[in-house]
Amino acid sequence: MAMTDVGEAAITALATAMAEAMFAHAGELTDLDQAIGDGDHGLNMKRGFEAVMAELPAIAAKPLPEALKAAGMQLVMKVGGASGPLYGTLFMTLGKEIGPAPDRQELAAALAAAIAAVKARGKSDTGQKTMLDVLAPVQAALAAGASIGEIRAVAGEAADATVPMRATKGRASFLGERSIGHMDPGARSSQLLVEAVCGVLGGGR
Amino acid sequence: MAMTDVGEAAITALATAMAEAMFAHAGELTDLDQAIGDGDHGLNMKRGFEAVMAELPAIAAKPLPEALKAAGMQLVMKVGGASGPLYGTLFMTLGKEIGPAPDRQELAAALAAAIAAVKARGKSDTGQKTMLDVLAPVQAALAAGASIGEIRAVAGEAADATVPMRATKGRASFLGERSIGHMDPGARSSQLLVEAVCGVLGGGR
Amino acid sequence: MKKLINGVDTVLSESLDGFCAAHADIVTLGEERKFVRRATLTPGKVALVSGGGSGHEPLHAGFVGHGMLDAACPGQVFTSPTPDQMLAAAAAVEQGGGVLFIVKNYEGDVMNFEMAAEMASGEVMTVVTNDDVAVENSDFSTGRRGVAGTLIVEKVVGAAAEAGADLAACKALGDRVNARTRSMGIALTSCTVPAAGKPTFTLAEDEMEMGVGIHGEPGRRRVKLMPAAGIAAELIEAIAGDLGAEARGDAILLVNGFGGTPAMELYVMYENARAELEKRGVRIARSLVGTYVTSLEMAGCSLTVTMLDEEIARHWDAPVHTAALRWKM
Amino acid sequence: MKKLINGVDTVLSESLDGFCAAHADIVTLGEERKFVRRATLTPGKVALVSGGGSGHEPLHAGFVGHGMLDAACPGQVFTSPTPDQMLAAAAAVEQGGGVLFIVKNYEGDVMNFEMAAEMASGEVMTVVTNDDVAVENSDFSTGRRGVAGTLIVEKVVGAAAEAGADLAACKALGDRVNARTRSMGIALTSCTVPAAGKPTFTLAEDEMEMGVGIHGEPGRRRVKLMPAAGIAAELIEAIAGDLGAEARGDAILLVNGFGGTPAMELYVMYENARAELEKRGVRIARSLVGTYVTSLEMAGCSLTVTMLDEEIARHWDAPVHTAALRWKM
Ligand SMILES: Nc1ncnc2c1ncn2[C@@H]1O[C@H](COP(=O)(O)OP(=O)(O)O)[C@@H](O)[C@H]1O
Ligand SMILES: Nc1ncnc2c1ncn2[C@@H]1O[C@H](COP(=O)(O)OP(=O)(O)O)[C@@H](O)[C@H]1O
Ligand SMILES: [Mg+2]
Ligand SMILES: [Mg+2]
Ligand SMILES: [Mg+2]
Ligand SMILES: [Mg+2]
Repeated sequence: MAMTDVGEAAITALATAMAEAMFAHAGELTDLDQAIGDGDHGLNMKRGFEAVMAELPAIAAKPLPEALKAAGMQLVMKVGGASGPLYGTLFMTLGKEIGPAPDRQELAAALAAAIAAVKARGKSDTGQKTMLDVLAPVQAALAAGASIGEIRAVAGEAADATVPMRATKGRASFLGERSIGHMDPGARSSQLLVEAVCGVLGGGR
Repeated sequence: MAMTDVGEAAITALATAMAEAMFAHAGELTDLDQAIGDGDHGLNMKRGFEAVMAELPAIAAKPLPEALKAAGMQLVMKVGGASGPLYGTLFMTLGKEIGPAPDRQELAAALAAAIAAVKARGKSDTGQKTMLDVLAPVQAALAAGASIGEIRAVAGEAADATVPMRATKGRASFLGERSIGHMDPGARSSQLLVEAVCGVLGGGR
Repeated sequence: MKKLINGVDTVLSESLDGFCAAHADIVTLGEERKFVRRATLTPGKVALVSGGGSGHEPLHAGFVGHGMLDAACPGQVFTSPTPDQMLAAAAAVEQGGGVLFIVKNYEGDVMNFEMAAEMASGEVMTVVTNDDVAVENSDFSTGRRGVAGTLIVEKVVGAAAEAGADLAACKALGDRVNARTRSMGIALTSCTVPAAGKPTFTLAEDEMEMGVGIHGEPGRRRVKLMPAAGIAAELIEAIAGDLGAEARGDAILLVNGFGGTPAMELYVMYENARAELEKRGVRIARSLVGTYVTSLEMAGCSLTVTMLDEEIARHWDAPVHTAALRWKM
Repeated sequence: MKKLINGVDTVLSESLDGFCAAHADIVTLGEERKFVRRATLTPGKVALVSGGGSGHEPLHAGFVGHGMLDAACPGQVFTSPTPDQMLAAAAAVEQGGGVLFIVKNYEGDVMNFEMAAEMASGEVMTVVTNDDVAVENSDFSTGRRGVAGTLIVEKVVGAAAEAGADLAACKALGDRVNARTRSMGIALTSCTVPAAGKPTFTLAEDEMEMGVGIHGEPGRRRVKLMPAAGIAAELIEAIAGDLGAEARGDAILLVNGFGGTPAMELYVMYENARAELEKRGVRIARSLVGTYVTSLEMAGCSLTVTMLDEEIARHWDAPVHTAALRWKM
């Protein structure tokens, strides 16, 4: 992981990879959200990352912390729904907590703070069948020194692990028992974002 | 045909036969009306003859002219739509023009007058794909001395003959060319009523 | 058939009971549910009586009240009411000024109201509305159908009657408003008559009916589903084309939903129709967008244009207090 | 998907343009279509700002105007609007009396309004509506959803603000009305989010969704289609059961169509709901029947009951002049 400043090229590559993951999987995320939510998660994420991409030159020109805050603000202001404030808070807090050249430990600490901010915003915790159920294990793996391949695997398993969960936050919670048996859309989008980042950092899939 | 007074039993038999024909064919008439009208002709005729049947003891107790007028008034007041005033006018005029013990000639003359009244009410004439295209040939056959079997055949052919016609009156006229290829529902109900009368007068089918 | 009803035989009576209970401050239900009348009548005023088949709600009962109708006669679904209803309604609301029947141009309605007018004891005049330009060859048919423009006739004549116009003046005004009004509609889906239990027609997933009637009658032709702009262009072309040289100056634009189309789409249609009309030099001086003259749960809409003059605009703006149209009171 | 639109990307903007053009006497469209605001503001008055995902029209923009909201922020279809919209709306309509946000209880809406409230410069308070009793185990979920009862909160608080109530009083009244309000609905068919292009859910020809949400969210359970009386009984049982001992005395009954259900059926439901309530000693003192809080073109309806007191009744009766609700002015 980067020990020198994360520069324009890296920020561009990371943002582009995340955006492309959201664009490519918008239909799948919407399908997941149709099963246990209101069927807009893919559209929401697509709209948010379109906004990020539209501002990408300006964002990527900033130092990493400012770039993360700017991207987070785009998500807050453009996504709407539950995921907008949550992903926006995640990226904005990352930006607040991180330095321009984070090492693994700094990144893990910043992600922990960002996850805490998401929990505060969402009045939620892990185990409720949300994006947190992917973000938290990914942070733990990162903090524990896992390899990129291992982190990717953790994200995938964590998303799969939301399938048997019963939702107690988000729209899916209205379903009660009927939320069981479906993957949480926000968990899936978190997994996809983590994979995109891993792909850039690890060089390819 | 009757040369003595048409009495209670005959009126009851005639009215019942007509009503049963309408009840039995309500679905078919509605289907025909769905194709080129608004899909209510069967329901309308059923409702009208239900009203006639509800009043049948009172109606059948009257002399034939009064019974016809009363039945016609029931149709006017209960059927609604286009067919209510038209069939109502038909029966009320028959009642006005006929004596208590009509012979064939008197019946033919009364039917001619009733058809003329329908034309006046409907601002219509034969050849426009309506009930008139059955009533008029039946009247002609009656006037020409046709047998009951012949009259029944004329009614059937006349109803069939409305299939290739283009409607210029009634809701079907809104279809223009597209009204071609379907039997007119009012022509069919007229045929059924004629058949019902023939059935009673001729004794069975 | 999926409907919120208890049965096909009671849908109409329960709906009327509910309507009159929900709007008891405005309307009263007549005996045997033959008509819906104003709760309060105005002595001397011309009495406006309309009616028609049910299934077009809020038309007509929703327009009974101050500034519009005095009574409405609900027929069975899509079937003209009967003369006994009109006679009872006229007797109940006639206040010495005579009775004006407002009748949509369908043979059933026209003949039934005609028979009632012949049997009525007092003075009766009739306005027949026929605003639907979908019927092109009206020489070869029973003429144009009366559709959503009827609401505009009822509103304008209602205001005139309220202002003291006499029977002949109301009749003349009604005919004049009708003559300045044109409508045309499209359907995306069929309606289902409760007693029939199945859809009146079927459209493929990519088809629409151009020029549909408010009973689900077929229109000019069945076409592929078009974007809103294309639909608005064709409807306005038909309407403005038929108005001819009269299509200049101020107009009312009514975008009317047929029952199954939500407001979001109606406003999209409004926006596209407005653009079309303004291109042609028609200024939208008054607008009404909503679900007013329906065809049960049919999805689709109609556009109606009424060319205004000072008198029509004044009566349109006058206070009205009915279940479905209310302003300034 | 059959809709009267030009495309899924323009449906919202065209609909808003049409809405604001058709009701230009009442509303003005904010820059970048971030909000719809009253054309005329009242200095010193508490500013009421609501909003939410689009697809529920006329809620909320249809309730902007004298006696109700000052501004409404339309989100994408079924997606909460974003904080920049609420900030822009609040800035545009704040008149020195502070801003009250009226928010339906969905996490998305709540969080986005919350972020806006944190970022806003002036004084902001928030009323969160949560009238949907379909959500039974609210401990295990994000709580009850805000549905059609929101319109009653907006109307009552709107009248109080118009009458000069201050921000804290408006907030307290809003919470109180919400606490006295319960709703529950059913769906006969699904809605289709334009951008999704296909129905949100599917119901068999003989099924309905009991307790459906206004985004087509599943409800308590999927059941066989019932007669209107049975539906009314179950909905009123849920509502009155939840109100408990409060379900005595005068109430508002709102029968709300979800978009695809025609007035005829809504009045049948009204009639059946009224009977159920009166059996339980609730008197229907005020009624509203119509299509007010929708779920695009979904067929179905909800029942809402608000228990009245003198203050709520007085504000309910006060004049209102919005696109979708208008009386006494
Ligand atoms: N309170 C919460 N805390 C954490 N995550 C949440 C919360 N509420 C919702 N989510 C996440 O957001 C996702 C839904 O996002 P989205 O569909 O865009 O918003 P909405 O539910 O408003 O339509 C859920 O799948 C879940 O992962
Ligand atoms: N002007 C007319 N003259 C004669 N018959 C007519 C006329 N208009 C309609 N009809 C007949 O009435 C039938 C339709 O009756 P019905 O469906 O009960 O009434 P509606 O058309 O009002 O729904 C038509 O099939 C036709 O035979
Ligand atoms: Mg969602
Ligand atoms: Mg018919
Ligand atoms: Mg009919
Ligand atoms: Mg959403």
